[in-house]
Amino acid sequence: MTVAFYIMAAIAVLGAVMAIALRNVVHAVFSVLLFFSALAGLFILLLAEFIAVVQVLVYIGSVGILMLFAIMLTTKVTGDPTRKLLSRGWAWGGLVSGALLLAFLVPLITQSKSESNSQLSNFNPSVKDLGLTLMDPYFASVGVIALLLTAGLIAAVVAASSASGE
Amino acid sequence: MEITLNHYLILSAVLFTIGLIGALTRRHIIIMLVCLEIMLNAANLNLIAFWHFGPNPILLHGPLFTLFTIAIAATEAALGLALVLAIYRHFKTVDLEQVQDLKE
Amino acid sequence: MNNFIDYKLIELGQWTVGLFNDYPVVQILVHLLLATLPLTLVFMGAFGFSTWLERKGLARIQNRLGPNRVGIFGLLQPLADGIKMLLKEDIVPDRSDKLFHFLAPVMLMVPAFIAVGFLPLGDGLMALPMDSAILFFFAVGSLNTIAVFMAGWSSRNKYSLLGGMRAVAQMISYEIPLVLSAVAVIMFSGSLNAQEIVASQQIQSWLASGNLVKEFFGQILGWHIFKPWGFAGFIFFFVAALAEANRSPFDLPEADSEIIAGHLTEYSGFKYAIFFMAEYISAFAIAGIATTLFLGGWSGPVIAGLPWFIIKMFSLFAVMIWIRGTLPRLRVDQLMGYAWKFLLPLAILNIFVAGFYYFAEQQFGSLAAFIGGWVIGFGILQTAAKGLSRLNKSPTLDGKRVYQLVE
Amino acid sequence: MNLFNFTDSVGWLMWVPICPLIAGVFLALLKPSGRVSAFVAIAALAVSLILSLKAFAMTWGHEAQIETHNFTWMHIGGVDLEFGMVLNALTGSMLAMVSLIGLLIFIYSWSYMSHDDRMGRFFCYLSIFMVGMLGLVVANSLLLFFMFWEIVGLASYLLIGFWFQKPSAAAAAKKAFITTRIGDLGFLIGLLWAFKATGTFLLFDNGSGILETTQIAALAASENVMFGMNTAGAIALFLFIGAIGKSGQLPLHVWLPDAMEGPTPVSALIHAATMVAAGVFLVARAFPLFIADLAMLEVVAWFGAFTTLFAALVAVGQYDIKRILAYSTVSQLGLMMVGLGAGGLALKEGGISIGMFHLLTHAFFKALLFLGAGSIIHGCNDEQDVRLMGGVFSKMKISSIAYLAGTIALCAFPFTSGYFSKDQILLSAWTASGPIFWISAIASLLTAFYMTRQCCYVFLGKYRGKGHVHESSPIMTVPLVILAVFAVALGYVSEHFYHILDYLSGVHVHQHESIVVIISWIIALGGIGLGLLVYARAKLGIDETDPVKKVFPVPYRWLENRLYADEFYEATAFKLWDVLAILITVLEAIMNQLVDFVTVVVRNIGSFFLNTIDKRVIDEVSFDGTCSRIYNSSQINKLIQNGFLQGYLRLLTGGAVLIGILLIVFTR
Repeated sequence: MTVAFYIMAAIAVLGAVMAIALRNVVHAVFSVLLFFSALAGLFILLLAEFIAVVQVLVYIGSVGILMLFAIMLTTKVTGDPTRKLLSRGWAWGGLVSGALLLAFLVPLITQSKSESNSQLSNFNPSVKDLGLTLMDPYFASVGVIALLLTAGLIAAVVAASSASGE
Repeated sequence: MEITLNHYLILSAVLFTIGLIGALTRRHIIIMLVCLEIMLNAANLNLIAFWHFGPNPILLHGPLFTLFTIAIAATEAALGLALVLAIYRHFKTVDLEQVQDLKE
Repeated sequence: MNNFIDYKLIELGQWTVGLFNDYPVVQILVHLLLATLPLTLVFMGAFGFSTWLERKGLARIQNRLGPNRVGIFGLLQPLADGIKMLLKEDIVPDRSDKLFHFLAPVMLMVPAFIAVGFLPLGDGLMALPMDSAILFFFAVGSLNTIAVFMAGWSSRNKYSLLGGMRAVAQMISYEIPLVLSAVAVIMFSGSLNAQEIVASQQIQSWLASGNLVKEFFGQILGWHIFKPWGFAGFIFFFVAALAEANRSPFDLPEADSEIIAGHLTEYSGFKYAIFFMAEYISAFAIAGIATTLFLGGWSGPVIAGLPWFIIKMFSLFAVMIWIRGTLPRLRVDQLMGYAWKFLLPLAILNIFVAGFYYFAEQQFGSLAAFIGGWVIGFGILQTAAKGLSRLNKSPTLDGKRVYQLVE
Repeated sequence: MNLFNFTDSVGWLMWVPICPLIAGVFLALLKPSGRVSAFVAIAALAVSLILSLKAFAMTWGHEAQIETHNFTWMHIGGVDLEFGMVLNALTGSMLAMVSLIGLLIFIYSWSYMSHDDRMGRFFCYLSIFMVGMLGLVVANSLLLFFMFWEIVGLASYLLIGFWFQKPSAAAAAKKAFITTRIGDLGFLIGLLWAFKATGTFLLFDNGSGILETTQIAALAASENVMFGMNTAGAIALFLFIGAIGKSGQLPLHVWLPDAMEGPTPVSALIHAATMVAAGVFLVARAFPLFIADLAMLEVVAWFGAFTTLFAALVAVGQYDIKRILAYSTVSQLGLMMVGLGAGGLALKEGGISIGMFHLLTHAFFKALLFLGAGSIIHGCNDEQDVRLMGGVFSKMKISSIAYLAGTIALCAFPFTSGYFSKDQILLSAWTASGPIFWISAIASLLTAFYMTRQCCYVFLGKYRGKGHVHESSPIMTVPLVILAVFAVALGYVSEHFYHILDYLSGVHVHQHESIVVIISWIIALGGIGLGLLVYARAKLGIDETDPVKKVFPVPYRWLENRLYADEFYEATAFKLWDVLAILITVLEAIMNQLVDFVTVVVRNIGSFFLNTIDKRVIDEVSFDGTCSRIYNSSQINKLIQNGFLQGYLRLLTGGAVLIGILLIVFTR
């Protein structure tokens, strides 16, 4: 478990770093796919099997492809590096991000309450349990999400269609 | 060494920050969306980790909220990329610096 | 029970693993090998056989003889082809993205083999016995898209890119009806576990009755394909599966006559062979999952589970060959319209029909539900299909056609 | 949910609304031709009618029995939202009445709407209306009741505005929707309050429903929650506000006469027989809540009494045949409320019988009158003004006789159905309160009078309109005849042979007071006689002055103008808006003045400094320095507000960092 965690974590960090560091946009999207799959691995380590599957289905199978499509429809298809990688004033961005990381890490490291004993050992969540929970107490939320997805779908179609008169 | 909640939290913080750096410094608009997805995923990892190590995993709060987040993130991605297409059609560029009509 | 072959195989596996009780690390390795190696070998053999079968079958459909030189009936032709492919020069275009060009075939093959691992080959025979195997199967299946895109994009060839994009669009579109028609089965069985889905297609009370005739039919009549929604779902699933596997008549991404084999244009030699193998194994996998979901999986009378599964899977594959020999290729707009405007609404409707069938079975008993379902449920689906095809009929073109150049 | 068990559960009651729902969805989605859609809608409603009759038969003889079938719709958080169906005498009788009249009117509209090219849509709307109406009758949950209530409101809106190309119809539809909405708000508050107080939406639930004794006792225990009423009374008050809106009681009655812009079958079905009765039905359904606080019953009775008198007065001054009937409907609805309120005061639970009996008989004869009016309007070439009719009797025998049958029933001519039900109301009002009795009696007298007036206008004399009068097709007259039989005979049959009063409320109702019977005879015969006296020989027509107007010109003009109810709203509610608008304008002007004033002051101070303080000091030392400082700071501001997306994001992150640091520091 320990080894698996470190491997997955390394892949995830690598994927994320490559995603923001690579000049070629298509390469960046592929490395973010790597990041997504590493995260799916982490979910499996955390015994959230179903979430891992959904992660693969939604992020790698759909969102990633969607991004590739967007690149194909906008920039040069080769995904060649743009003229400049970073926007102006990038140092400020890096600085505040670093500060935020510090703000995260300081309390995490100093006041560590390490709870390693998972309560999950005697309970293996099956997809059926998840589905039942989703349909019973969270029924209203599912409805709202369904509505949101429909609205998002329509909005995306409207935004992307060329009906704006140009 | 045993893997504890803290490991996951630190990992998630690092991943979130990487995404944030990307979102704050890169000039390509699609990369910015990619970075948003990275940040959302880091947050998901947090949710699942808290669920896994939390006191009452049988309630399945973590996976459920992650499911909702993923659904919303998928909507966001679809909508965001549609907007990218609209922006590209309008400005003929995907460079964030040149998309500054809000200034006027 | 007649599934003794399956049980013997499992026993053999357990015995082999048991030999290494003293070396836990080795034991794990052996376990993994036992789970994967036979599967890999068997399916690679099946790939070879099926290329022969396809060429032979197509030849017969087209009034030719087909391969008949190498070996008896040309049975060794796949071997000869394999050796030829191995020895060919591996050409990589100069401007191509080298890394991705190399990774693409691998990326295609890995998910194909993983997907095969989720197939319930026999009673208890499953390489990756996951609780939500069906879901994993579809998740892994969606990875194919990435590989095809990689291949198309990295070649730096406009035909490749076009083919790749076509493939991606097609696969994404057809994944939705594919999964939705499977949802009906999953809902009816109440499980994502492949073994349980197969078990739900056996009439358990008949199996336990001790009556030989009942036992015989109890293993057949429960198949979902005999139910109205199962039949409709099977058709939707199979059509979508053809598109997912890029098989004719949905082989636009590889259309030789239009875009010179699409994303495969710049591949040669062994990489090309790997592409082919991955595609055939994907086709097997999807035929296998169709078998599991609709054709009762390994359940069948007299002979054991494993042979039944293989027979059914190969029959479905033979149907694919038959379709390839008969039907012409679709146009791109027809392809997309068919997925979104025809298959998708029908698959959603089918879920409702399955739900009503389920409750009807509980209310009125299975026989009444069966008859009523075929009359009412199938009637509804039939009417909806008629109505949809009427709605989708493109307006007849009067007057001169206007051609428009692509921007 | 047990929909398919037709024997020992009442879950199948849900099929009564589901049948028209299927028809409605079918019509909405497939848009078949007008003929087919009429057939589908009628067939679906016929199935509902059969089921309703079954329900009616099941309750007959088991008055006191209440059967329910409840199920959980969904859990939200820890709350169960429960739905259910209830079957008791109230449900059974109402179902039978609604689906029977509905079916007759559907058949009638088949012919009436046959020339309209949107006939399919019309039947779709009608089906949706039937879904709501039948649904609210079977509903055993206030929430479900409310949902169907809203469906009914929506269908009413759609149907009133069916000929939306007429501006008046579109306006009437809007008016109806908005006015009833005011009442619906009251209903919503009432049902939420009931839910908060009892924790359930169910009306009957094996002793723990809102309307059952334990809950009622608990609700009635709290004293003086609002206006001196207990909780039950307060909830009842809000529910009654809903009923006021739907049933066109006095303050909110204005929409009902305007609703006559819809097609006539709609007026007959919705705005005479069924939907407007939904408010009365709500009061009857929730009667235990009303009984729990006697003050509430008095409120109901008084509202009803005022409405009935008001509307009866207005009806005397109208010329539009449908408008007269509409005001008559308002008046009769008021009378039902009187029946419920006074009946409750006099007889406790028996009050349901009094109000509901009149509801049932009224539904038949008012539907008959509207359909007859529709037939007459059809025959007179779509003319609605009674002054332009006349002499219709000889040309349209069947329609006229049916119409007259409805008229005598409405006038409470002895031994017609209206007589029996109205008699009961007067009897209970006599017991309950003197003033209410006399108001109702006068209203009844006026009813007989204006109906006679209308009949004289329409049937006597010579035809005064354009074109020829012709009889309508049999598809239209057959429902008329059936309804006429019901209108005349229903009261006598049900009262004398079947004791419908005992059936409706499940308690034995018996009241007798000779003097009241005599008074009601006098009222009916007197009203008709008075009407004949005034109108039978008078010259009538568009150019002639109404005989009553000749005598009382000024009050009659008030009546012609509907006692200025609309104008009253225009003068109060609308004026309020005007006043607010003026107020805002004034405030804005004051504000502008203030701003100007401040500007002037500042400018003066500035020039004072400019002129008197040493110019050079400011100019050369401070001013240039300040300028450059301002310029520099504006540069910084510009950096922030630059339209650069990531710039904003960075600031956002900076803020997050700040919050994080503060958290770290202060949680130490």
